[in-house]
Amino acid sequence: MSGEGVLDQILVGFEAIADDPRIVAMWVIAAALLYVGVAKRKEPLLLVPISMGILFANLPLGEFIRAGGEGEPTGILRTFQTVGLETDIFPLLIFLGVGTATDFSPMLSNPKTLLLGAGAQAGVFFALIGALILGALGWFDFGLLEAASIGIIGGADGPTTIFIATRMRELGEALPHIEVRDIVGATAVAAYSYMALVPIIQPPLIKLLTTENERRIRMEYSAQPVSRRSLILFPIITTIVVSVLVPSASPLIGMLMLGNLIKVSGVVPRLADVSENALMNATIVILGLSVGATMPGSIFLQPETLGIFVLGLFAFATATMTGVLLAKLMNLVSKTKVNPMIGAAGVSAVPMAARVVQDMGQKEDPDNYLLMHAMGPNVAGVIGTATVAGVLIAVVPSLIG
Amino acid sequence: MSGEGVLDQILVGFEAIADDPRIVAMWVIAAALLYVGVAKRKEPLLLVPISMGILFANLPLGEFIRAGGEGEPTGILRTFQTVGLETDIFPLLIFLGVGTATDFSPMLSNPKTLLLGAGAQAGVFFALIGALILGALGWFDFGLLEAASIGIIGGADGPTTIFIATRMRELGEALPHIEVRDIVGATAVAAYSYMALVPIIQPPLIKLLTTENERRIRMEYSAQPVSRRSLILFPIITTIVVSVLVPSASPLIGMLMLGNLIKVSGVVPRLADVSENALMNATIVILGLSVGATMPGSIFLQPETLGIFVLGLFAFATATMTGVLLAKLMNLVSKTKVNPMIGAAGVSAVPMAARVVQDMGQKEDPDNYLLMHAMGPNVAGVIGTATVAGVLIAVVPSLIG
Amino acid sequence: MSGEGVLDQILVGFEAIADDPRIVAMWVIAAALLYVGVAKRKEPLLLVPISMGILFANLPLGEFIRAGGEGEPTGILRTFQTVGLETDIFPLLIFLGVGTATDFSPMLSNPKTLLLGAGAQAGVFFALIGALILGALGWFDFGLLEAASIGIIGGADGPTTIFIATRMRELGEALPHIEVRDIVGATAVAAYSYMALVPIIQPPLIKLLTTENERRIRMEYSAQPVSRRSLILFPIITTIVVSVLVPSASPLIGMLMLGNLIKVSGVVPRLADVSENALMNATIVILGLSVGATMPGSIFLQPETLGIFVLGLFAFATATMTGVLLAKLMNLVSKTKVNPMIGAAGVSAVPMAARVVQDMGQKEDPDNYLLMHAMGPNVAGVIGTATVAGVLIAVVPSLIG
Amino acid sequence: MITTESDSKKRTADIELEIEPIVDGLQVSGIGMGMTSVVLIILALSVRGMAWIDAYMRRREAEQSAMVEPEPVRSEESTTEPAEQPRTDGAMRAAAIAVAISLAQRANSTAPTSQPADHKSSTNSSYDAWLTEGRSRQRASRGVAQTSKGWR
Amino acid sequence: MITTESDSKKRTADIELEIEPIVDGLQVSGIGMGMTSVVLIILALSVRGMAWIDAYMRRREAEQSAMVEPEPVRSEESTTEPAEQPRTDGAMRAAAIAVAISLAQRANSTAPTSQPADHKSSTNSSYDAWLTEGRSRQRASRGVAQTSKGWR
Amino acid sequence: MITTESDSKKRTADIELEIEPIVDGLQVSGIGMGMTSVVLIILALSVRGMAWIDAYMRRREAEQSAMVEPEPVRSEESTTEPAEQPRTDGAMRAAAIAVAISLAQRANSTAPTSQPADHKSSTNSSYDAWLTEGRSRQRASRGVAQTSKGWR
Ligand code: NA
Ligand code: NA
Ligand code: NA
Repeated sequence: MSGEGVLDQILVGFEAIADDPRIVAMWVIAAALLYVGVAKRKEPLLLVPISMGILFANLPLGEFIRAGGEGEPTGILRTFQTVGLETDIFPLLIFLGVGTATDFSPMLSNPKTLLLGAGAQAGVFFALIGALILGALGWFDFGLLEAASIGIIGGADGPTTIFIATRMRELGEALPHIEVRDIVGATAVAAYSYMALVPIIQPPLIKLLTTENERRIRMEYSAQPVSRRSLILFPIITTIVVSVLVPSASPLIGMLMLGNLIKVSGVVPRLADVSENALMNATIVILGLSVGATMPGSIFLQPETLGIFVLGLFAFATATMTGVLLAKLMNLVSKTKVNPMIGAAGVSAVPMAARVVQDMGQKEDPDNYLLMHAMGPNVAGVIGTATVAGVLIAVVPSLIG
Repeated sequence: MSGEGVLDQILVGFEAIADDPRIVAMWVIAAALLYVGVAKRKEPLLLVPISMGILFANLPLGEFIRAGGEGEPTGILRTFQTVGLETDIFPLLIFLGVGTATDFSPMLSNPKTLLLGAGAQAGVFFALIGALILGALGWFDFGLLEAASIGIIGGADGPTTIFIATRMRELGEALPHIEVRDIVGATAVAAYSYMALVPIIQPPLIKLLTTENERRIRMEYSAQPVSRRSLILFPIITTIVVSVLVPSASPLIGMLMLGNLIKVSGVVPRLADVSENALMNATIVILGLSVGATMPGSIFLQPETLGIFVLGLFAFATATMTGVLLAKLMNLVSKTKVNPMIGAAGVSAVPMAARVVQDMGQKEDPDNYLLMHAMGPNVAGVIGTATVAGVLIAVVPSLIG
Repeated sequence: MSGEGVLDQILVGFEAIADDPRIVAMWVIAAALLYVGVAKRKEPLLLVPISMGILFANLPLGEFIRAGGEGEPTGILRTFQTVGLETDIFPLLIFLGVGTATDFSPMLSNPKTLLLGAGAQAGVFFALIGALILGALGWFDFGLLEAASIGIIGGADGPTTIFIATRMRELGEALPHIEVRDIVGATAVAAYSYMALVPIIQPPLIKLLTTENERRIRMEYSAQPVSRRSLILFPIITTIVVSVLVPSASPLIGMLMLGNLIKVSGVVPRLADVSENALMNATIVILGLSVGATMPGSIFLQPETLGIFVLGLFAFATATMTGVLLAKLMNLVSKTKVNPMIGAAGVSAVPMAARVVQDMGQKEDPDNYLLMHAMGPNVAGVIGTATVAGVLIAVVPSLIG
Repeated sequence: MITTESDSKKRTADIELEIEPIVDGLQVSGIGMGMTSVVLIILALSVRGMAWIDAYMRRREAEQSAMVEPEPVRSEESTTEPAEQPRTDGAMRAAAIAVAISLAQRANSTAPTSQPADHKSSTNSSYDAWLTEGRSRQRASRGVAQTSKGWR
Repeated sequence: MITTESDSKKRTADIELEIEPIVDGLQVSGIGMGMTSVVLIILALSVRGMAWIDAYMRRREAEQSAMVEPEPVRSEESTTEPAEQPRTDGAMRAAAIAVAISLAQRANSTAPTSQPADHKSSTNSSYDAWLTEGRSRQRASRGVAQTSKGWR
Repeated sequence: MITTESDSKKRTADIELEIEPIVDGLQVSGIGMGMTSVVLIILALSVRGMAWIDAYMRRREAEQSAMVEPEPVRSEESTTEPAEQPRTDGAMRAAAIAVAISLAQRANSTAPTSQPADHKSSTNSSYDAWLTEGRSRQRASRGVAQTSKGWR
């Protein structure tokens, strides 16, 4: 090695920056997301690993995401992506943990709130069609695959968004006549960002669509207690019902319900503990890094990313509104009135959307406790979004095939 | 996509059921096992994940166990089977945790009880030969590979059963001139079911073979204390002795003894904790699901499954009886008499078989505490069954090769 | 199978010993390391799994490390090596946990101690050149790849040693014109052994190079408090600075700093917990076994292993001395004097090297508390060694290519 | 004019090409909203059904306990898990309030949220029992060993 | 009659074909029971051997402590781990009873079984010490920082 | 003599061949020590820079709090994490002593080192909140269910 070669070696990092200065821009984006997570304490569990994953993917030479070969192993984050993201394993393990942590009893004690989980799913499809229109107008390069990934942001469910976006990208890459953009990172970041912003996005829209009297509606707690039998049967029935109607949704729903069964059965506390803690937390670290690492500057810094963020916000907004409107519609046909605000909790974003409703209710009437009523549509929204994801996985391939 | 195509999409789950209604029968079986685990609280740690694995493997379209390809990832449970079951990794990690949780000191303080671990292993071979006879009679399609997997049920040790059944299946699939049945799921379910039934299976057989006076025999606790040195040396010596005599048993015995060494050494509590808790519990969830997922209806609902359950019960029964008989034989040649019932604890099924002995002893004499004496053959049975497994792995290939 | 065949089967373990009696010698070595870990309680966390890994790799027939095929799965420890060691995943996960457990604040409150982390790195290169000289003399078969792996022992950092030794071996195996020895196990064992011996190796050398007056120097604690902002910015800045200057060091430094950020940010205690406990402990067990299993007798019992141990000790000794000398040099040019002993803490071996300094300081002056000053070079040494590792990975291939 | 015709056709084709994915999207949306609604309706009906069964079981139990001596009522499903006992209206409301208050307080506090002792509770299962057994044995023998120091 | 001969041969072959795996099975069984017995006998002998060594060490220690001033006896193997001290007959029996009772009670109870505080105990090792160090430092400095509020 | 020349050349080549890797090694060492020094110097400067910023912020805060009513000072960076508050010289020293003592004592003891309660503290995040929520709900409703036994 000549002296020149040695000097090259020293400057190689600077050369990499000069070759692709977008990586420095990505450091700024990573820092901004980290700031939201650490200083603002919004969604830190995912934003800390995701932002560090972005940083790692944009370091000179990209050691974390290199392809490997010639005595060099594959970059650790690329390996994690291959074994955990592209196989669906990480999102499904998160769903297992989420199922363990989810309490369906408010929903079971008032089945009507289950129906409200459907309304907010319309946001997914408004954004999906919006993406297709922007694509048709030629503003952005969005086809049906990208539109599906963007729409699911409106489901306000991180693992499901990652699940669908990865699946759509894989699908496009497997089809020779289709070109697909890699928007896994952008959609995931959009989903988590807007989840963090739920307390800002939702209230004005809810106010717009409800009268003060509607917001003051009190809801009585059902005298109907939930038996242990029902708590245990619910995850099993849900797994079967969803899987028969929408087989493609079965992995997401199945893992969610398995986690819940492990918890409510009460006979395997060891398994509940590991599913909810060690296994889920380890997965969160590695999943977050892997998702962040899907965003090298060359992929993320595209005009389409802007479109994804605009449409993601549109998805959250329309989901909130259709949720409220479904609740109002229900009040038209039903004797027992629900507070229409709880429809907005159907966007999932558990439990923040439910808390927004609780806070708005108490602002009008300090003695109005809506939280547990809002938890009904809130967790129903998780089931609803997983069902929607199953439909996308089933129908989209047959449309683009 | 035509409207018809869309309708197809909606009905696809129902069509799958119509095509193969056995999957619905498997839901019933899964529900029954879940009932045993949750309502009867028998072996819930394994029965909850196994039964959900059965359900998952029998949902329409089989998303959990599909082969993957064309933009669709491999089903998560099939991936788990490939990386954890077929590689032996999951059963071996369970053995690590079991070793951490096993206390050999009752056995070390009375080495004679170690010998009693041999008697019950005869049940393995009675069932093995029984399976071969049924195969020779043409009643069931059992060859030597299946017979080995069925026999090991009599070892009353879940991970070892899964280990052997997987190994025998792999072996058969690797040999072109051999056809092998996939009975991993059936043998595992049989093993765990009969372990749950030990308090029902064993007492009448023990009573049949012992007199009241024999059951009243009291055993004195040895004045021989067990030093920390012995506790630490035992797992090392056992690893070496078993591995030299039966090299094929070394993975099972080695991991079991590693776990035990980690615990008794007392210097690495962090490692003992993770081996016994987070790592083992996570493995239990995933192993249970993977084993359950070996049972699609088309594989499980065969006449041979009935044969497996009959022979499994025969294995447990003969193991119990040979265990007792060995203890009685020992009493003939030895001055210090043992209570012959503790021979029945040699079937492993730790610690239930030992508790059965304790309960039966106290029924005859409320002041007779046999538990810790019975723990000797009980944990010796684990070593014995692992040795037997090693012999099967070593000898069976040379016989069928 | 004839009766003869059966007898063969029984004697197969003894035959394996007769064929390669070195495996018995390895049992003795494993027992010795286990004794150090368990009875002497030195580095038990790694020495217990490593010594058992050595035992497992040297059992007859080598079931734990067999290549697999023909219905036999790959040995579990070989699988662990393939998926965790050769991919760098295990050492990097350990670094994540180490980062979570490392407290940089003593170093941040006195930036001068950061510089002292450089001095001890000279030990790496003294040993590297020493290995090359011994190779050139024909005493041992050491080329540049082996020399790099041996040198890094002087970094006194287990995971980094494993990382580099694995990388150098992979590199040599990928180049057809290069022959490389497998010294992963020997370097790892040397590193951990000498870390355990730090309290014996360092004091005489420190005494040799310092006067009593120097050893009595008291250091005042800086009035400069460390803000939370600085604690959080430091890992991010370090990741970027190191990665731009030495891109190949980015995986090690990045994971270390990610772990630290997860801890100091304070917003994701769940992730800090799992990184520092369940995930790290599980990795330690499996990494230790995998490293131990790189040492079948045929590989370890080579004259070169002796050379590795001699050079490893040389590396520790020169690192200690250059560390002290750098501190003395710094005292020549700076007004505020540091106690030169803290330079010796730059060899990492956290926190033992720092404790050695503390103890030696108190021997001269019982009221002299040097520990937290010594922690500065101590953790800076970790960063320094990771940087050195990056340089080795970057420069060595271009020199041997 | 042949050229114009062809052009117009092409333009139509172009527009169709652009409209087609939107039509696809509408189709996906229709199926998606439809299936989601069907799923949630069926689930709601199932839940309602389970509630009926629960109510029926309670009524039958109440009748039975009214016939026999007035013992403390033990519903089938709550024998083992007192925490899962039926909640009355007031209880439910009180719980909601408690949660709301705890949520309101959480903004500033970082109270520990886990109940590890709860998680580790043992069951009847063989592995769990095995573990428990080993531990209680160790504890028992340890306790004894320690107290035995005096008279050894 | 050639046919009959051939037939009979065939039948014999058929029967052999059916019997052969059973013979294999008997062979496996023989080796299996034999090897298992050998393994367990050797292990039992090893355990007996270790017990002899233990007894010898205890006797030698007792002699030594009888010769020197009567200090509190500390056997080699129990210096660090008081829980592992030799158990006497009575202790062993008491432990057995304790376990039996705890088992009897377990049917209805779900007592916590883990001793987390125990698991996390630190050792002398570098990593562990590293961890401990960081934590105790943080705790120490935290404690100081909090008390320092007053005089800052 | 041609042969001698060639021989000597060969010998030189041999020696070069043996020396070459050592030259490589020196080159690696030079780059290694150089880059490590550069890295650590830049990091030290960065840390010094951050300290300056910290000092500046503190000064500005002190000025501001001197201008307004004398309220309890709350520096920006320590609002949420009291444990991370600036440590004074004395505090730092006291901490060091505490650690030294704890280290000295550790040789013989095996004190628990983790603060699990600390680890599980919740944050504002949605998942964490989700978890917390579920648990506090369960606890709340459980508590209520249990107390409700009386008047049910
Ligand atoms: Na949703
Ligand atoms: Na057994
Ligand atoms: Na170092």
